[in-house]
Amino acid sequence: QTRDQIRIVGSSTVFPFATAVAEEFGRSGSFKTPIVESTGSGGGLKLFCSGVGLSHPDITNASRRIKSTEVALCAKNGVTDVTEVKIGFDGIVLANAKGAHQFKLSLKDIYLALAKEVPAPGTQGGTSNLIANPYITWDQINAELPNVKIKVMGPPPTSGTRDAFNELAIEAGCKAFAGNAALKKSDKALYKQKCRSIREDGAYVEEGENDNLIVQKLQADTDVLGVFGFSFLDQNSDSVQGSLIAKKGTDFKEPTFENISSGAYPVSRSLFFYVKKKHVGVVPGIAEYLAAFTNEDAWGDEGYLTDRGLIPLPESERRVIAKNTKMLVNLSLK
Amino acid sequence: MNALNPTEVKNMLDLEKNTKMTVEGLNVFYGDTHAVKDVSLNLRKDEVTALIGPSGCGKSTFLRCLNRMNDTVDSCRVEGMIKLDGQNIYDKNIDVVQLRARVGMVFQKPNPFPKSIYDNVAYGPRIHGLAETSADLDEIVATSLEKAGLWVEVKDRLESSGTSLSGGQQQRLCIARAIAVSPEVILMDEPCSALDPIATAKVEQLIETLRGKYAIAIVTHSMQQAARISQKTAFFHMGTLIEQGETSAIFTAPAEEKTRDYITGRFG
Amino acid sequence: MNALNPTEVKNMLDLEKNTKMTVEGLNVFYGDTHAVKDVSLNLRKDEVTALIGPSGCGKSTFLRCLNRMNDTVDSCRVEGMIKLDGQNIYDKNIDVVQLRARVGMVFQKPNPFPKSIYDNVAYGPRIHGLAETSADLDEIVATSLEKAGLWVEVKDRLESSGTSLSGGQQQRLCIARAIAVSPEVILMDEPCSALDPIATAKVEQLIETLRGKYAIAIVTHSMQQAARISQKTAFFHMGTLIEQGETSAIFTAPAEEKTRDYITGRFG
Amino acid sequence: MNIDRDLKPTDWTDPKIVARIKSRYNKERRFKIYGFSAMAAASIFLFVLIGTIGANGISGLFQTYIKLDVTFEQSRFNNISQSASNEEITSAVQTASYRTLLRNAVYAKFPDVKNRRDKRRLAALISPGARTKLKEYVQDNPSVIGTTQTLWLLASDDIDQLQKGAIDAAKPESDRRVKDIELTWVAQLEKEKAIQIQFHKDFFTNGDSRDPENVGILGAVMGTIFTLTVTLLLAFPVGLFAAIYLEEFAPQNKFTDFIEININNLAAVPSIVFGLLGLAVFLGTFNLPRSAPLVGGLTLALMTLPTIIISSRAAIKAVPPSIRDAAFGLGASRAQVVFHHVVPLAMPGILTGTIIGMAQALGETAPLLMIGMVAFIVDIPGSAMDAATALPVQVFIWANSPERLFIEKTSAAILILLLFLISMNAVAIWLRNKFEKQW
Amino acid sequence: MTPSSIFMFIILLASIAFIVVHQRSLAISKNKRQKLHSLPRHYGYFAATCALLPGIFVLAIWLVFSSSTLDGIIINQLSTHMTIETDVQAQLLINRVKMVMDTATQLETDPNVIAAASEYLRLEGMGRYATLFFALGLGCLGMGYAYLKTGVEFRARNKFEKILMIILAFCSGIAIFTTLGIVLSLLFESIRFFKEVPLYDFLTGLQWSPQTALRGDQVASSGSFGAVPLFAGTLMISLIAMTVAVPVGLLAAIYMTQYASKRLRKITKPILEILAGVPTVVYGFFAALVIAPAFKDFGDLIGLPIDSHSALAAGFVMGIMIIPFISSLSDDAITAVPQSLKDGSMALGATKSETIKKVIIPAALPGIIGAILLAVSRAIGETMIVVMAAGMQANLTANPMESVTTVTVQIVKLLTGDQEFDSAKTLSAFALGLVLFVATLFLNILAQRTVRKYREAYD
Ligand SMILES: Nc1ncnc2c1ncn2[C@@H]1O[C@H](COP(=O)(O)OP(=O)(O)OP(=O)(O)O)[C@@H](O)[C@H]1O
Ligand SMILES: Nc1ncnc2c1ncn2[C@@H]1O[C@H](COP(=O)(O)OP(=O)(O)OP(=O)(O)O)[C@@H](O)[C@H]1O
Ligand SMILES: [Mg+2]
Ligand SMILES: [Mg+2]
Repeated sequence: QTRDQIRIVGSSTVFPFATAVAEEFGRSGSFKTPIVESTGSGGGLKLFCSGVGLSHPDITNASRRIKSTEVALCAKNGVTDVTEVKIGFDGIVLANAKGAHQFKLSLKDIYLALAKEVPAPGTQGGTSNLIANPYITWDQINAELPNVKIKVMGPPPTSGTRDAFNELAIEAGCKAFAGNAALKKSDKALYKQKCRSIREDGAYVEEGENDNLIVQKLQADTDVLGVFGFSFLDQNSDSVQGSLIAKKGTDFKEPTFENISSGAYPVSRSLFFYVKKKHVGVVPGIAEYLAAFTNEDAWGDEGYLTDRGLIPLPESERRVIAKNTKMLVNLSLK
Repeated sequence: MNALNPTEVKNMLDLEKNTKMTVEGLNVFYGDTHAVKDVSLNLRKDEVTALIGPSGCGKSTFLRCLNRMNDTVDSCRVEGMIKLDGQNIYDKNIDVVQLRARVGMVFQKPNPFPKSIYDNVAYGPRIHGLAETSADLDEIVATSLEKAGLWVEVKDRLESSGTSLSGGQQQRLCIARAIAVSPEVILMDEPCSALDPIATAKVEQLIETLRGKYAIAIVTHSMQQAARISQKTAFFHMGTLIEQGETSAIFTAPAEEKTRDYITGRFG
Repeated sequence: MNALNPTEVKNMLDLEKNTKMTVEGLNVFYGDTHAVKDVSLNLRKDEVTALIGPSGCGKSTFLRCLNRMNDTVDSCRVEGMIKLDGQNIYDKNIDVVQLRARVGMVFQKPNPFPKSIYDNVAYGPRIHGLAETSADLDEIVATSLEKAGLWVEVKDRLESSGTSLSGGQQQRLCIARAIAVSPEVILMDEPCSALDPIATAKVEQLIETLRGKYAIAIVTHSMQQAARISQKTAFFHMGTLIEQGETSAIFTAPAEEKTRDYITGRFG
Repeated sequence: MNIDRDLKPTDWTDPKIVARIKSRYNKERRFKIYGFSAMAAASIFLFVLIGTIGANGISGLFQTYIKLDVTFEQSRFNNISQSASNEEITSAVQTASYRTLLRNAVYAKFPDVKNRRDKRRLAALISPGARTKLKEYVQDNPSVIGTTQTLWLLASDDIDQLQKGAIDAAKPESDRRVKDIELTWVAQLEKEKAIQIQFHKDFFTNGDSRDPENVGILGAVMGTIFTLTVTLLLAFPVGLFAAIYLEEFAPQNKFTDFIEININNLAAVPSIVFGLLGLAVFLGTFNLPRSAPLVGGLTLALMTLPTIIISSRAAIKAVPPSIRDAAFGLGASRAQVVFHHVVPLAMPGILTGTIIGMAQALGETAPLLMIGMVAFIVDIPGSAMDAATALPVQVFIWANSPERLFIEKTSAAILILLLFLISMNAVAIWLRNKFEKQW
Repeated sequence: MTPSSIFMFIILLASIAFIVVHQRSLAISKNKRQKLHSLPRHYGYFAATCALLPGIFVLAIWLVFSSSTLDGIIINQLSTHMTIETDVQAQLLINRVKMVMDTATQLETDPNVIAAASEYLRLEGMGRYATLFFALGLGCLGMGYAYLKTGVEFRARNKFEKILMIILAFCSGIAIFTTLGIVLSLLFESIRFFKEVPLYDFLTGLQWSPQTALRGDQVASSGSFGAVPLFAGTLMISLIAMTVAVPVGLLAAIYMTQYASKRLRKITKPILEILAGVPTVVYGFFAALVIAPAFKDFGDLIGLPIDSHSALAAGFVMGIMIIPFISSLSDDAITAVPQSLKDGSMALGATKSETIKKVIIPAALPGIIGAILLAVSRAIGETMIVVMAAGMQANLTANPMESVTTVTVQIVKLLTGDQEFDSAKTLSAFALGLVLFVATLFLNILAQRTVRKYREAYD
């Protein structure tokens, strides 16, 4: 079979942006509108890396950077020339229903609430001091928090949001304990395992990869916090509110467009997509799609993607990336 | 008008006393079909009345009016007067449930319920609350089966299903079932037409023993059967009652041409 | 052995010449039911043979063997010999299709196809390719309908549906349909039992006119009918051929007790 | 036969029995009421269902439009002149930025707005879908280049929801998606009669979109049509032939029994299992394209086959044996009996069964999810090999989208789906009634 | 020369074959004044079939094998100009070639590819003519065979009918292939799954959390595949559905068959039919939009914590969906009870409801039970309602007000998220599908047995 339509898979966080570009791209006329499926970042990369050829997708979206292991997987399957396109930022928010208590959390609080193992109370962590997470309500962690059962709905491991959340929130909170920080130097693998594992005793509920569902469920159950991308908060600002998060101490920042863009909000990440170079020129329109995505009209400060909640890159960075994208510069992980 | 002589009067009174049901000017319609036309007929307590006639002449329809089974047919409309012990059964304040208990019916195809033999017979008494204790009920069941001449054959297997019996036994079971609510009249619509000759003979014998205790009306296609078991015969043709009278008279010297043609097999 | 005298020989040859079908030692089984037991019977070209007997005695089964209609019943097994003009019809290289065209059949319930009258009659000639031109076909249809005594009644409405006719007309249409493929034998299974007396009379009349042209076998429940229309009668009982012979003989002086009982209405 | 015992005659005037009869009649009445309520309940469910969906769906067929003066500046169209060649015009029309045109039009309407953020809000009053319309408009009338035209343009979903009353302007600003400043704009537009809810016929001609106000059902309808065509072309002849074989020709043996058991079981196998079959066989083994109506049609054909076979067999069985006897009696072969008489007479029943099976396939979603017919697909499919969704899948996709307006769109899609279904069922019922008493 | 025009040619040849042989048989019957065994047109049909089948066969072979063969040839030729190392490269090249062929795209610059495209077109054209040649050639042979065979003795009708019969039999065999396909496709993947997760753990484990890590460096839940919570959830929702559907459906059927006037039946029957025809995705939407919130609000009102995705709401709506199913099957079972039984009861003086309760229902019971079993199997397999209205989270609970998940929900969830064909996560969907298939199979067989029993009782 021949294929004259671009196929895109990947992150549900990038899905709204990718579909918006795809629609615009189709609107502009000369090519068919790409088909976009939402499979999660991990699943998308897995599909993407499974080979070159028409039965494999051309582009995968990711809400985190591709990992070295994934690059290796790609290489193993012959997917060697891949171009990375960073498209903007997304904040990861912890949100609950509007009208309920608005949380103010430090990363440490988040770590203590959700990690599989936490330092025993009064200790600074480290392998010997880690115990299975004993906390049941928020006020056990921090007296200022309400006496509400810890229940957080979040994405499953296939999701990039989950990866980023583990890294940016849990691990960062974990590092705040001296013992854990020491562990990083002594046994990196063990550190990673301890500092990135999320509890499995029911306090953290995996909620599929469709972030929309979480929003709906938060409205139904006001005690629950949800973990999802900023764009969903932005879309649903009338029904859910983001918790304020501090990197350290009480420097609480609200997840807003400005705070994320400026980097003040601690849990934010970059969004990407990856293109299979070997497909460019084979499947018609890929180069044009890339151009459409990296157009100021789309991802610029006033581009239509910002209406959908994408937080744009600084202009200078955009210029570089657009150029690199046009030249299909190979991905290099550094 | 002449004065009546005493014997005549006695006869008439006797007749009056023994008449169980009287039908006067009965007309039945199914929608536009006029199925029974202006029929008048009496059923006597001490006699078996046979209804004969070619297919579709209205015998079954007539019979089903006598216990208002035709009420269950939507399109059916009944006009005329039917009296049971002098009371019009189509009267508004007549209770159909009670009427049907008093006027039992046996159908062409044996139709035992798919329950045990015991439950088949006990069904009527139970719904009408005729037995106070279960011993009473046992008694009723036993007596009914005995009257229907089935007791000996089934007394050891009262629990087995009614449908496991042979056709003839099933028909007698249906008769027992009708008897169990102590009816006063029993209507039978071709009760033997689905039976083999031996079973037929048994049922005919049973009808003979029941005669006198119940007013019995029986529809039959077999002239021979009518001749064997009935005292009165009524001949229907196309909804009309052509002729009625003593069975012996009808079969030997019918008054009507049609009747003669029919019983000699000229048509039908 | 005595020498035969010339008249006897001539009679025998005559008999031989006029015999259309011979049945010898026919046994039919439906699964385990032995429906026809060791029956031997001849059908003659110039006669109507009536088959009588109580319900379920195997008349229809016997009849349906004569044109192998029983082939369509999966469970049916036929043993014995049936010859048409001396050829065994159950032979392997006999073409059933052709056989059935030669041995036509008319059924109990009139069963015209839900097509026009013309198409009903024309169906057989069409599938057998009997007409080269449409004028030929018209001719065949007209002749068949005429032979069946229906032409006058339907000639102006050949296009209307066969099912729109009255029961009697339908049955005659079915006969016309059978005639249209110019069969040599016609089998009729209670052709009048669904008809009213007037229609019955017409069909009987038709059979009378067909006699001599076709070998005819007719099953009937009505002894009167058998007496009226047949020259030979065969009496079946429980699968066995009890008695056969001249109709007049059977009805006046039956040789068998069973036959007598049956025709006098003692059973059945 | 001896009858020494006698039953005691029933005394029907006994008060106990009289009371009993009364209570029996009461029970009778109650039972009848239960039955009636059950039926009423079923009917009420249907009315609530159709009522809710209908109320939402009808309003989904209407959208808010805003009247704007759009200036088609020559400079935005490569400065082409009136005398430009057709190709030049086409390429200019193709490449022009309608986004800017629209923006300028809104900015011109509210010249007081200066703040960057507010200007973005302002631009967002108009749906991105309006751009397509504008482009088509210029394509059809190239003469408008260089002029200013007053046009009704599709408003964004938030404005639409506000106009339809789904967004409550009385709520505090932070709790609603439409901000105060937008309310004042809308108020101004209303004063000028420049905002209006109109029938949205694009809903019937567009494909899917990210913008709920801009979505259309045509892509899904075409997908459904292609899918069902494949299904019908496959399931009807195969089902009919199988039914004919089983009912008329098959010998009674273990193998036939096995086929029969198979068919009966397949009729009740959950549809999602057919989806798994399609996934494994058509996509996995035969490497057919993902998301293609061809695969959907094949999968649904396997799913509806048992329905069609079973109802066709019933229809064939219902042809009276007398007809068969008549034809056999005339010397027709079995095939002739079947194809000349039985099948034509059974045809209404067979068609009824087929329609019912197709209606089932029309409403089926789960197997299609398994074979990738759930994706964002904008283009209207042009053949059974193009990626497509189907009506019920579109319903599922929209039902899971967060924007409020999607509820209306989902309902509208459901209405269309139900319309298809009810008309198919109506045809089936009509067929059945028309041919019910033929013999 | 497209495949469809080749097909048209084959059809044309078949028509010619029909005409020629038909004429010949007519001639024979005229000349010899002898009756042919079959009608002339039967010889025609036979000839047409003889001409058609080989042609179709050749065309099918071409359709199946042409593209891989041609691709190979082109790649071979191209490899003289450029280095093609892997199959993948080859495949991509072919796509480029075909893009040039199909759309004459200006984007392609490589002259080799453009040349290859025209070569491809040429070869394809040749191939198609060859196909046509062989198809028609074999068709002619077939026709010739039929022509020579035509004669008084030849039983064309029987032969033709035999071919027809084989086609019919093949069609009914498709049911078997389908079942086989289902079983195989489920079984293979399931076996692979059970290599990773022991069957026993799968069937008895109490913990379901299939989200395993996809890569080595990922830290995720450990992944556990105990399906009991799914079975429990499925059963609970089915049970709730049956609690709604059985009484309502049964009573409605009783009312419709025994009490309703003809006019009322005329109104209500279509209502039930529409209810039966409403797609389940619509019920799901209805459940999520109306019923679930209503239940939750009601719970809030009386102080009961009802989850927004409670088993109750999903089960209730599923119950509505099943009502018409139960009522129509019960309707059949009830009307199958012979009138004579009803008459028997009525004639004894029973009221209508007594007759129904004591005679009709017991007599129809096997049929009704069969209907209920079928309905249960339907409830178990129902997907869209639960996907939209029930929970996603495996939750082992007996409280219908909480959210539970079902087997079908998990299948959809596992297969519409990630698509990879080797992780236990994806494979578990097939194992669940297998369980579903076996369970419904069992229920169906049981149901059919019961139904058959009561059919036998009255036939
Ligand atoms: N339920 C009905 N609806 C309409 N017409 C009916 C119904 N039952 C009987 N009839 C018609 O009423 C007439 C008398 O029928 P009935 O059953 O009383 O005849 P019958 O003498 O019992 O005949 P058979 O000997 O065949 O039982 C017939 O014309 C019949 O068609
Ligand atoms: N298709 C069949 N399958 C099994 N048994 C059959 C079949 N047809 C008839 N029989 C049985 O064969 C026996 C003879 O039946 P047949 O129909 O020949 O009787 P009949 O004399 O024509 O009766 P009737 O006068 O009622 O038509 C009966 O016991 C019948 O039950
Ligand atoms: Mg009668
Ligand atoms: Mg018979």
